[in-house]
Amino acid sequence: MDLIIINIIDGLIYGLLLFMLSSGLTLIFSMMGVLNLSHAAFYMLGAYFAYQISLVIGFWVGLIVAPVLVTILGALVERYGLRRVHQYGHVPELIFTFGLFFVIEESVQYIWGRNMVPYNSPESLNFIAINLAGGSIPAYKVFMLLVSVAIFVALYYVLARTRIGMIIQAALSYPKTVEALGHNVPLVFMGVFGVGTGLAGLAGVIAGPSLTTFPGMAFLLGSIVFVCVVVGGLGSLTGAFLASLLIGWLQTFAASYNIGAADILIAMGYEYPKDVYYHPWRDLWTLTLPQIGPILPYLLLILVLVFRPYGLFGRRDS
Amino acid sequence: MAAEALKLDNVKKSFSGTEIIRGLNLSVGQNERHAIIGPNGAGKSTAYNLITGRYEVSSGQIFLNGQEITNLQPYEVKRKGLSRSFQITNIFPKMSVFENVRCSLLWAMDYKYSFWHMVGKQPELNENAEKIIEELNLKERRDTLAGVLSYAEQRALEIGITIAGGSEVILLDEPTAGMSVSETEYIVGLIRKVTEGKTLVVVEHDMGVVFDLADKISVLVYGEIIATGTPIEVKENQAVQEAYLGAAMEDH
Amino acid sequence: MANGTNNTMSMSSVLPWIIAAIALVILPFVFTGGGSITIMNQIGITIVLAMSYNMLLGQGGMLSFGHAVYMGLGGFVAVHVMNIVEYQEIWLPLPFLPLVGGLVGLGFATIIGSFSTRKAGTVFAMISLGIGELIAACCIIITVFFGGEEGISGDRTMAPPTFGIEFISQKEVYFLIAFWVLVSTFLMYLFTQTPVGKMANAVRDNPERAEFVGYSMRWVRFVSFCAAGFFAGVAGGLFAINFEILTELNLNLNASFTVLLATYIGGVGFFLGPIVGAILFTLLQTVIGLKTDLWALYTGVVFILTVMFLPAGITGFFAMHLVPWHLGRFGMLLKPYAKIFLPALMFVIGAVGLTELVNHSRHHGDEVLMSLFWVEFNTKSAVPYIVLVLLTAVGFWFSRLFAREVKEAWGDATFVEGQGR
Amino acid sequence: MKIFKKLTAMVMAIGVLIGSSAFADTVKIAFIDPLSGPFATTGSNGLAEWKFAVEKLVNEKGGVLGGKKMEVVALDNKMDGKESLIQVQVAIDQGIRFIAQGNSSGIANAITDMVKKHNKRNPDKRVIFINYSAVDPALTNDKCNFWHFRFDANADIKMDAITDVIAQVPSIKKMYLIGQDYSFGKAVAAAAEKYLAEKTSINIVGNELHPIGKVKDFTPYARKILASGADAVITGNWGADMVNLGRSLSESGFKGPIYCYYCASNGITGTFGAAGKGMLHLVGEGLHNPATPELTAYHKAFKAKYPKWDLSQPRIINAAQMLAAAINKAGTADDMVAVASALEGMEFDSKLLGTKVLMRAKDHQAIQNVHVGIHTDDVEIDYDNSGYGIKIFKTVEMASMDSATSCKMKRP
Repeated sequence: MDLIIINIIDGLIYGLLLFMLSSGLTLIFSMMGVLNLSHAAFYMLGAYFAYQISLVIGFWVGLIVAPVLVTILGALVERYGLRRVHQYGHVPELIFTFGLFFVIEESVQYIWGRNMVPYNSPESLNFIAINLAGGSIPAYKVFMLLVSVAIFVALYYVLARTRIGMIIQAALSYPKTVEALGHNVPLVFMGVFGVGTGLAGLAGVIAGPSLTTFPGMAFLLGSIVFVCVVVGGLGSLTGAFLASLLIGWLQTFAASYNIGAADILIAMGYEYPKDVYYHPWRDLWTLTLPQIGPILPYLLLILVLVFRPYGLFGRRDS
Repeated sequence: MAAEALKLDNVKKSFSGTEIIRGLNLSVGQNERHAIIGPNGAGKSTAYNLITGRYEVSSGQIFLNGQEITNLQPYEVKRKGLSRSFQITNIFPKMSVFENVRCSLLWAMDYKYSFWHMVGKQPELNENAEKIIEELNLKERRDTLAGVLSYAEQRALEIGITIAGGSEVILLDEPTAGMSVSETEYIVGLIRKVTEGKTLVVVEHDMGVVFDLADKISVLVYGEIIATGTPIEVKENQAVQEAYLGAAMEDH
Repeated sequence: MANGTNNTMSMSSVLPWIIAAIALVILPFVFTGGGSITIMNQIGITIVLAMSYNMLLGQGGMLSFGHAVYMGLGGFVAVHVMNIVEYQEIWLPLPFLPLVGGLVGLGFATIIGSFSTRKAGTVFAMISLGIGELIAACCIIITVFFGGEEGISGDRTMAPPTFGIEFISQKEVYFLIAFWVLVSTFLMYLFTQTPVGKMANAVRDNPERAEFVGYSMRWVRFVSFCAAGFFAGVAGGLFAINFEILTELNLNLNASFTVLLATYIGGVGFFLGPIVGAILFTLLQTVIGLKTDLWALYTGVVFILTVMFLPAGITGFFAMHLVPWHLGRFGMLLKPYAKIFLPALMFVIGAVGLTELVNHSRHHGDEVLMSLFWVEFNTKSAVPYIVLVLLTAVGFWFSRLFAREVKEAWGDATFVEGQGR
Repeated sequence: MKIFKKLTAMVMAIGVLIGSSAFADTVKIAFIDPLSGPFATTGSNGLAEWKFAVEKLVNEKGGVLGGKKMEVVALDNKMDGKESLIQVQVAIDQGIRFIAQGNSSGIANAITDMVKKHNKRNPDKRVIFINYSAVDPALTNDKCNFWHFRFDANADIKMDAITDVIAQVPSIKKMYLIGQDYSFGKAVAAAAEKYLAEKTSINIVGNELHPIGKVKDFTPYARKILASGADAVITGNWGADMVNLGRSLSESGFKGPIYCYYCASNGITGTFGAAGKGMLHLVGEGLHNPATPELTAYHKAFKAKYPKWDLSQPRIINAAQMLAAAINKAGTADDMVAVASALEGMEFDSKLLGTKVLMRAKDHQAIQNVHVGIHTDDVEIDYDNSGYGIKIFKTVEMASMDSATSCKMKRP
């Protein structure tokens, strides 16, 4: 029972982290109609910027400055890259962001090297915050949880209560009308792309010390974030939120319980083969849930797209 | 006498609760030239989209030559012999004029999803395509990419794509929109030529064009047909004059 | 591609194929140098794969992130068949093996295409990504078939000899690959000339209108997808013959990304584009890769620049010049081109040199001497930095200056009275 | 057909580039490992170690065959099987007869398979495969062949050593096995099961595999391990999977030792820093601290030349010297049967590493001293320039000297 509670908390922390990435991605998609395939690369940049700043000044400054830097960088990318490609059409835009992913990944390796870097949580958070029977939750994870919740609340407030939020919401459903109403759409695009990537950067800053800062971190998380936004429904923030939590828990619970195919097969009345390593169905007999845990989201992705091409909460056609 | 070429029976369509088409009844006889007129927002394009399967109807039935085509996919409607043009030019911009026309001929000439015919080696197909291009007066532009044609040429190609499939029922959506007087004349002449012996339904704002082309006119206002008749009947219809014609006539 | 209406196979349409065939035969005798046959074999396989990918992206407008899956699956089955042949359970001469791979690719493409081609654009791209991840993961889990991360291997020489050839030497394999490259390229060319190939272009351009001329966009995509799967499988079969081993690395996302990069740099939408792309990319990987460990960075930058400035790829860049050529104004471009060439070269050399130099002093600081563009110098002195910064700056300044002239000249050279809007 | 002209020019250019280095009269070793991409540091580090060993221990001592120099030719395989095979072919085409590779057992499998076929098909151009790091036991068991020589202790031997040490730690009663889901991870798990059952009464409370390089967050695994009440963990994880596992375990409150194969150097030692102190127990040959005086001097010279890299793969020192000795003994660097026969069964006294090395004839597996060491800052020779390194805790002399092998060596 304790394990379940602890797993729920772990999954929540992971899910909210995913949401920080998927919310930015969703914002960008809703406004610009382009799925930013380089999103996770900005997440990685956030972690590396913060690492560099933490070496010179300290963790807390990095927490503030790094996302700002990523935001600026994102806005520049939109202004000088994406806007240019926009005229060629939808698929070239996708391909541009895909290429951007490569360039950022390679540049990070060029600047910071190919090894992992020792970006660690600050001393002041190096204690155990909560002790539940059988496991402890370090203060840093609680801090991650708080930051994610704060971002979620802030995002909700901005979208629901402010003027700019109204414009963004309107643009979600009626992009053309918003433009007709005289809003500077290119500027809004630049801003949204910047803020979206900045959110990813912030996620990188707080995830870096916990999930290790290394050049593969973007690739590792990248496709899962797409799963979140696509399963949730492209353009739907609610969908992205629920899908992020769902996938956070799915992965946590799948890794936590060693349910094996063998248990199921035996329950179905089959007999465990004597020499399983030479059995033709050995892969099935030795299959366990944690083994397939990380690929479950992709299975979910395909199923959702096949049966509900717009995702669970999506409405607009891509 | 065969069944009506096109018949709409109490067709309704709502978008998120708002009824745009409110019980549309229309019947177009064989070889008739039928114009649909009405103010902006009356639902003319929506009606086209319902007939050709672009939108699903909320209720009601649509028949083509007596066969029901309600809620069929656009390609199924096309295969049953109904073809349409678009108000906003809708061609294949990165293909040449010739390819545009030839692609529009493929299904009608029964090539279907063939990957064993070489289109270059089908004399009949290519001759037909050349013939249509000649009719469209686009011979010089034959190998130009459709996307870089002038507006009038694109409109002509739009009509070419529509009639190329050899459909018996042709729906044109504002074929002369945004054209100069001479261009309009050219297009009207073209329409007359290429729809010879076919059933034609045309949505049009230019009353000159309407009275020039149509045998029969239906007036669509707020998702309903308020009058149908010969041009003269419609012109004299009191309700029509009040609702629409008067204002429109002054414009032109 | 020319939209030939000529009804007979004329000399001009057969000639390129004959030249290509002759070139393929001569090549291995021209390049006898170390490793060149190995690299040519690799190029050949990449050409078939990239061309099959272009059937999706270039001709059908479908952006796939999982195309290597069909090559990989075709290759895996081909290796298994190779092993079955070795134990003489079936009789199959080696040259037919790519056909086996092709049929497997076709089979899987039929299954996956049946649901993935319903939508194009983002949805299709995401499904292909998901499938790519899933199959790559299965590769590790289902060891009986895929052999885990070690993959499975076979021995091509155990097949019954074909005309006395046992395919022992690289050269024999080269001719086998060359034959299949020619055949596949020819078939893929013919495919573009069929009704469904033409309609694939139409669906790419304007899927909605394609429906209104009687074609279901889904079916058109599906047929293209299956055909692309078949040729990807052929490439897989060739891979199995050449390398005699298939692993997870052949069908994971990275492998699919590589195809996308190669095809796009070469030029999507042009029949020759993927061929150019496959050759350039393989050379970039193997030759530049020998010279610098930053080859992936350069590839990425070249790719991004291609997407931004040459959306039709390198082939498109050359094809673009057909317009002034036909107008007889090509000469107008020569002078500005000649003018910009030197500064542009300076800029590229300077920028690449700086990148390399910084990389060297940061990551290989232990070796003081380095050589760059055949010049050796001391990295600890300031001279190379100054020279390279100057080169970059001067090159950049003049390139910008002359770029305007190039632009103007281009405008003049391609201007056509009364054309379009 | 502009393309073909272009191709002509390009391929000609490669020919020149590749060909230019092929004429000098040296004995060449093709070093085929990742030098670009995510795994480049491991490869580059190994390359530095090879270059230094060949220079210092062979060339400066008079070379081979009476004065010929040995040369390491670096070829980048980008950690890709296909690319590896291309590079092997390129090396062979250049006339190189010795192939050295180590990163990834999967690639080693592909290369040994290719070398076997190549040697059979081209008896005049045979090559020898020097495997300096890939530890999948199969390479010297079912998949062994005459041309393959392994200088590292394989996964079974290392596990034999680990379990020898564990058997002497009475506080360990429950053991958790976790590894990456691929052949090496499975080999570690199988060996652990076997040896723990043979030598101890330790209860294995968990034995699982997770997908390699796909797990973003190891917290759930750590929770599970803690919940199982395990006293210690054995893992074959490497790279980010190793760091994340160790980190999650320590964050979740795990206090026991983690026995690992690849938990040092390449940024791992630096990233763990103080957090790994006393937790990480590394198994390996040639661990330093305490080091022989010769090794301390060698290490100093190495660091002077390559300040960024570590002596993290000491078997390279043995491999370079033993290969030189075999060439000298055979009196040729062209007849690979003679060289391989000379290497087979060779006994070598490694002064630097303070161990004897026996290249076992029956399976071409090097037998040597294997150590278990602890991550600590109390070291002379550190890793990642972090002040932390591995200090030897226990040494198993000539580990698994008499172990069985399923290898049926076919000699030409």
